[in-house]
Amino acid sequence: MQEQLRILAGKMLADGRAARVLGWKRTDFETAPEPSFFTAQDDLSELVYNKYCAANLSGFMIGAGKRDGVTVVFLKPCDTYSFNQLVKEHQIDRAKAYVVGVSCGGNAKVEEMEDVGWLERCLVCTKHDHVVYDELVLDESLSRPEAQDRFGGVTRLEGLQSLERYEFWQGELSTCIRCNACRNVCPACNCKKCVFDSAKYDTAAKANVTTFEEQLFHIIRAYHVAGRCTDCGECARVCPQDIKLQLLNRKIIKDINELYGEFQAGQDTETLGPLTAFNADTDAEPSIVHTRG
Amino acid sequence: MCMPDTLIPEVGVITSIRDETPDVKTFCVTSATGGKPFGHKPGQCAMLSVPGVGEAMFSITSSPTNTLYMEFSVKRCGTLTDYMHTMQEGDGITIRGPYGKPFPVDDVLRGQDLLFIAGGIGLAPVRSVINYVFDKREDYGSVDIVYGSRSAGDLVFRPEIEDTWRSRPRTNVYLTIDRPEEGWSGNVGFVPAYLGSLGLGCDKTVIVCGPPVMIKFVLEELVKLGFKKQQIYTTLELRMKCGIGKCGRCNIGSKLVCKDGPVFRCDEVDELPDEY
Amino acid sequence: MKRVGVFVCHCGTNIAAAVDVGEVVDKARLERGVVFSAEYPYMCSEAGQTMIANAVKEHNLTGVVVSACSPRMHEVTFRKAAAKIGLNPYMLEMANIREQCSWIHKDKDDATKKAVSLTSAAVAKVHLNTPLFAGESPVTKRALVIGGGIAGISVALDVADAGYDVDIVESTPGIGGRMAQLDKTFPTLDCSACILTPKMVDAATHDNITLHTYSEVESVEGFVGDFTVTIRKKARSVDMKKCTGCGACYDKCPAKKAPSEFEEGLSNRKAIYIPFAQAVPNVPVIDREQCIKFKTGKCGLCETVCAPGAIDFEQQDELVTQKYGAVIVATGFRPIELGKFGEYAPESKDVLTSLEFERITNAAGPTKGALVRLSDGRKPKSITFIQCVGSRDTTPRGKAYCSKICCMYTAKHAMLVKDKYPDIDVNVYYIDVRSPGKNFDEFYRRAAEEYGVNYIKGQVGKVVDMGDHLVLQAADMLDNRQITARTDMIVLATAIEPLKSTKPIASMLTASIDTNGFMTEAHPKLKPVESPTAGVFLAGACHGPKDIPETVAQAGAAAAKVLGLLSKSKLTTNPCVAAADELACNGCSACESVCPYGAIGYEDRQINDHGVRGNQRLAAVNTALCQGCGACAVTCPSGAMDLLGFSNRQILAEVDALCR
Amino acid sequence: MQITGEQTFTPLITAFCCNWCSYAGADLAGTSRLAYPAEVRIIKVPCSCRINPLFVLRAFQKGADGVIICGCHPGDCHYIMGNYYARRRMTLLFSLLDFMGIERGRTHLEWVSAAEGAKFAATMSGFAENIHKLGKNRRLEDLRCKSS
Amino acid sequence: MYKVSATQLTDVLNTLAGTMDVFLPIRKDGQTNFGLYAEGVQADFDTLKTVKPPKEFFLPQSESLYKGVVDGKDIHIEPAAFADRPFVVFGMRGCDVLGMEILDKVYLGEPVDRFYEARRGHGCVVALACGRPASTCFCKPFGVDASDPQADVTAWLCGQYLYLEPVTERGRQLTHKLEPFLQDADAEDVAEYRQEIRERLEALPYNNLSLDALKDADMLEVFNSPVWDSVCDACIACGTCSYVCPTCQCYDIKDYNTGDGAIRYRTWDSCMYSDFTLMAHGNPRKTQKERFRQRFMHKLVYHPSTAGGQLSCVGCGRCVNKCPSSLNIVKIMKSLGVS
Repeated sequence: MQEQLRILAGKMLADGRAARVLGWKRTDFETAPEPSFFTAQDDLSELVYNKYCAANLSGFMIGAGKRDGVTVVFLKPCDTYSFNQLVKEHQIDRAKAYVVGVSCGGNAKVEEMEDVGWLERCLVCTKHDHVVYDELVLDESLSRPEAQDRFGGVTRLEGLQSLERYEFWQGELSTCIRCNACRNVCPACNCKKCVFDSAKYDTAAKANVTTFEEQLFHIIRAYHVAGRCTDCGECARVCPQDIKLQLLNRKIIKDINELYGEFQAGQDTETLGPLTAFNADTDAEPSIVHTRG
Repeated sequence: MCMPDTLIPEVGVITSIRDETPDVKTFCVTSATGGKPFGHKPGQCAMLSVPGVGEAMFSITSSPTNTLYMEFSVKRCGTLTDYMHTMQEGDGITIRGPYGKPFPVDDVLRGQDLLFIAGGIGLAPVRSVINYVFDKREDYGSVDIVYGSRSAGDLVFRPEIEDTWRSRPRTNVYLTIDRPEEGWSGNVGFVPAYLGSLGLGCDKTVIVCGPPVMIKFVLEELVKLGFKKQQIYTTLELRMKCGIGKCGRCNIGSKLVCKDGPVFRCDEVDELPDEY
Repeated sequence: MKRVGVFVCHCGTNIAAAVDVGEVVDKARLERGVVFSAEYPYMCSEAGQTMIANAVKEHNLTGVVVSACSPRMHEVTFRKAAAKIGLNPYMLEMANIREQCSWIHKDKDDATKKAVSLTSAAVAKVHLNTPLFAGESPVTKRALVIGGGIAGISVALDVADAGYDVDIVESTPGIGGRMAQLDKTFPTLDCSACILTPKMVDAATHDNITLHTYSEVESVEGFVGDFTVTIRKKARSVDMKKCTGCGACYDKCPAKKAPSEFEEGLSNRKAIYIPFAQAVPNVPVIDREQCIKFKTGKCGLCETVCAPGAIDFEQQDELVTQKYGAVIVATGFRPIELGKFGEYAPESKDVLTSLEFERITNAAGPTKGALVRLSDGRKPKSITFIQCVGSRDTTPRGKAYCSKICCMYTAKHAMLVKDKYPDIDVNVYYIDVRSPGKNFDEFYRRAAEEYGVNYIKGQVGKVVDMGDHLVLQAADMLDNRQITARTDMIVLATAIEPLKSTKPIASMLTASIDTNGFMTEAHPKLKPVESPTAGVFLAGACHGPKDIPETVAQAGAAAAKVLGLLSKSKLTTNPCVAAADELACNGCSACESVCPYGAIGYEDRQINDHGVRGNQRLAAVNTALCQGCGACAVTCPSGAMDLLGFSNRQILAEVDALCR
Repeated sequence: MQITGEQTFTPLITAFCCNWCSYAGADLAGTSRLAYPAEVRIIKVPCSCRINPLFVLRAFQKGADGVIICGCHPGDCHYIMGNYYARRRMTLLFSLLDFMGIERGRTHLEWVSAAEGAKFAATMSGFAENIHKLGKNRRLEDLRCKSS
Repeated sequence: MYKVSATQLTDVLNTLAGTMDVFLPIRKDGQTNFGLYAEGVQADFDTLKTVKPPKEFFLPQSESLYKGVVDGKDIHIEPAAFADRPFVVFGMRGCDVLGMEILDKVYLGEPVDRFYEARRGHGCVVALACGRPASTCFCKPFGVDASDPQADVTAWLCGQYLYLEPVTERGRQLTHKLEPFLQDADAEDVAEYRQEIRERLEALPYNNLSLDALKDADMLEVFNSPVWDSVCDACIACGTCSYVCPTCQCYDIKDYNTGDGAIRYRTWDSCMYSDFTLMAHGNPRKTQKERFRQRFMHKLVYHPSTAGGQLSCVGCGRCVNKCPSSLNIVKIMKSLGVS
């Protein structure tokens, strides 16, 4: 597949259909390829595609769309949802992207450059097909890890007592160093000026000065991407402290699915998100939070 | 007593406030018990702050020879300065300093003919030097002051310029504004062009301060007139937090504006990355 | 930082009795930026306002806080006062220390503490207030009246007489409404038709009034002064221009089995019909459900007999779109369904609702005015009236409110029966008799005392139809005994409720309805004929149970308000609108998708973000359309979209101050 | 503050009320002299859809023990649909807070119309009582605000 | 040199904890960070690198400077207290120790940062040799000997013993407290272990980077290099590299409004952030290229030019390990000619 991608990229650059190719570049470590723009055919020997190419390249297309010419971008199935969502939010100029859907057999979790198994997101992956592409490069031989219940973690936590949940999150969030990696890698966090960088609201503490700050940052971040988060799992992947951020996003997704009907952000570029829509007759009252299980 | 290295300021008090222009006010600050909070040299700065509002670096406008109080000329442009413009005489304000390297008034500049060039609020740091020089008039040569602003109303320290500076010995003051306006009989035009038309000799030491664009064109003009970069001093401004060279944000290349500046000789600046 | 003045009102003793006003004044002076604080017995008085004006001048105040009553009461008063002295009115905030403090908190310490806190929040907010400027919007000099009953007709005539165009939309084929169904009116017993019909004709012939009968409001857009309303004129199947009202069509129509709505289903009408003889307009309508031509394709008799050729089976619904400056809702009422009141045997032919009884006694009604039992045509020897059927009933099937008109129309009915048939035994079961209107109590006493109507305080528990008579069981609450009585006819004073169509109409108008489905007024005391939505007014029973004089009075009041509005050349718009910060907006369209008014659009603009220039898709608010709800501001994650007057920072500042 | 041996806990409650219904309902409660605890502090917003989750969290941060949101009944929104948005937003927010282990019942939403002064007072009293039972807000407090 | 039986390690820690705060690596949910030791806490000396560098004990991520209250016209300032409680950071690696040396140059250079100085004066560092250096490690080029890290005390966890070699007076005072547990030992006892470490280091990919290319680098030449145009393509402008870096020194000063005053505090900051140099009227570093360049220019050129050639990097490899986009300082050094 890697070879096919190189050939495809080479052709696109050679015949001028594309100004650049956004893919993953070889580095000193096989387990750590780097997202990179290729503009010269000669450099394409550095283009790699393997199970370590975990980075979701959709977010980089925001910037790429502002440059001249078409950018070829390689997207795994789950990445295409982010791409769609960004098109829907007018952040990506679809006309300036040539989307090459690539097969994915799951990405590896890497620690200290060692392959330590599968990324959590790949163990619960439900996004097997590309929802947007101009061309597909598929490898049917790739097999995915056996699927687990995507909401299992959320359900388990829901089953705990309130205080236990509180302590669980205190444990998780107290390690947060507010490096903003989760936010900056998130395709949905595409605000030009994040509310946590804005001097206007007393929210730009920069550090978790108190436990409240930790909670505030993660609650508001999860909330701001509610209904827009495709569950691409990048936040959890890049967190240097391995905080289980996916649980927050998935809790909201689970609530949305249960209360307002199944919804997958990025499935298409038209459907209104669950927080920008409502159903006057069937929507639950907030008290359901206190009365259900 | 203020401890600059702990970042903990001293509480001072604003003893008087003077309107300079529609968006510039000059604040006189003393320590809470009266008198200057600390000594300084011309060109040095201090951090002014109101708790809960913010803290920012301002050049000290008054001359060190003023032993009663310190003056800061503050232009409205952000949260703290907006706030300061609503403050009253008698209000508390915190102050720490002095920070930065001053103009070399006691060595290099001594005995020299001096040419001061300023634009807009850029006269604030220069005023400290000018008054220092006037107070030690015999130590220095001739003084030429070229000062320009957008309009007559935007010229700061106007009464002082007219009533005091113009009458000083061996001193020439040249004022200019960008656009003609009623009641203005002086020169109209940008500072660099005006400078070129004055026929000043290039044997002077120059202190130039103002908006970056103005500085850029003034430098070009000065070089055209035969000045060497080594003769020219200017001040640079970047975002600062600590004022003591630790917080790491006011660097230009390896130089820290808060510690190694704000006064730079222009040939030194040329050796620094163009990132200010 | 602003120079803030705080003015604390005693409101006589309304505030001062529960709040230590002096303490509030003293504490306010410690707040950031407060350079003046004072108290006064009545801040809203001329002298109080002058005090504010003087202080603003003397202390060079740039922000004012008035701690007094609810801003819903006097915010406008104080803001006007501020404007008069050259302060932008939006630099004034109120702290509600009366309704939300002194009136409800008994402990003076607690109330004082809360008043201090509320005042500090207002100070915190006012620091972040910015001058706001109202825009202007045009006023379309035309009013829309929804409902063609006596309320709608009265409003329309008043507005039209003042020289403005008025359209009446009536969902039934003719105007007149409930009043047309009535025989006599209380307490004067004059003939309902005699006083209504001339009004109906006036409305129909008025140069400034356009009737849209058999029509419904399809959609409403816009806002006060500039509503755009689409009206669906349902296909009448009769050309209104050609029809001469000769009546040949309905005379000949062979489909006779449709229950007459006007007669409350007590008699039938044809498939082509006019609702009643004096109908305005006197143009029939074909009930397509009942018409043989529409059902089978055969017949067409009416078409054959119609000399002017007015019958038009092909006619389609027509949509008319028109702009209006004001809308009056006058949709009226209906009796509630009695399905859940089985104990009264409502299915019995001899158990009538009052409205049905009204038709029975009417000379033009189904019995031609003969008072007979509908089951067997016999004249009743005894009639029993049961009050409060569904009214003042707090169970889920009933209505908690008093339907207000029943006591009087029952007295009227009883009196009329007694007057015409003194031999008929008339009993009224009541809980209370409520007769507080002009000449009302006299009227009721005449019924009881002069006419010998037997008033029994008690509730009827059960009615059984025995075939040739009815039996009822009741409790006499005065004598404290059970009654089992035989009667020939029962008339139920059925509770009234707003029409089902009131709710969708209210939604379209963004006006609100109360828990009972009645339209809500903007203020129960001071704005009883305005809805909370600017430009929407209320008349008649859609707003609550009302009798005719009250309805006409409200209609007149509504008309006066409408005229006040239409006489303006321009309206000032709400300046508390949304605004986007171009440096933070990334053009994601989230705000656009939640805006109820379509007030947000997008444009590509070049921006300069601290020296970085670039083109950016940016949200742009149409301030004429924006109503200031703030939905957009919350949906915007970066806070780029904000609401002037209720900005994120202002509300956060209030939160901070209140939680101190 | 005087600290006595037996200090009773008085909860601080922030109530966000929409201008058209709930704030008017609160006024009506006042006009009708229907008492509710003085610790309820009302902030007027144009519509329940104006309430940003940040406001709710900020209230807790600065010392509130409970936050209640009131708006027009569904279908009655002055802005046609604002309360429908609010309903979804607050449902998800409350649920997320619950998921984070913040005690259920510290947050509440109630639809109160302009005519429901009695309901307003009863709602506030009931909510205050619940918060009283829950005790001081510890899980969403910011220690910096407790320094004195 | 002394040795303590590994079985007595808990007693050693408890003894220390009796007189001072003990910070040591603690593993939680798969990640290890330095944390406060208390009885029952399991130390994790196996994990090589903590996520957060131990610099936080001398330069906390966030630190109150003072509380300021505006009271009418008056302002009251209550300065925060300087650290006055002794503590030990137990188990710092050689690279992190060098990181402290670099921070010392900044924070103890004139004018001295008093908060830092107070912490430094009360803190003792026990450095632990790296038994299993990782493939991302490259401390040797910076002069670190991971087998013999120099701090107040050097420690080796080797076989059944913890070996302790006090280096400074403060280190000797610390070991003195542990006397009851100490047995004498000889440098020879750890020689083999050190040799093993050195051999492991030799096998690492970055162990023999040559930094010659950066020596006497011309500031303007490097600054204006075309390399910067594209190396930052993948940078997402987060602060991970800065926050996990043992030498990153930058901080921001902010106010927090408590309701009855403002707490002025300082927090770690990152030059990768767009608001780092933002001023009301503009930003000298307008795009990520300039911000990215600043970070590496500072580490590789600016700092060395004021610190006698010492680079502001210690080769800990945390950024190599943690960068979400697989960028790191080695990549930058290589693109600037390091081989």
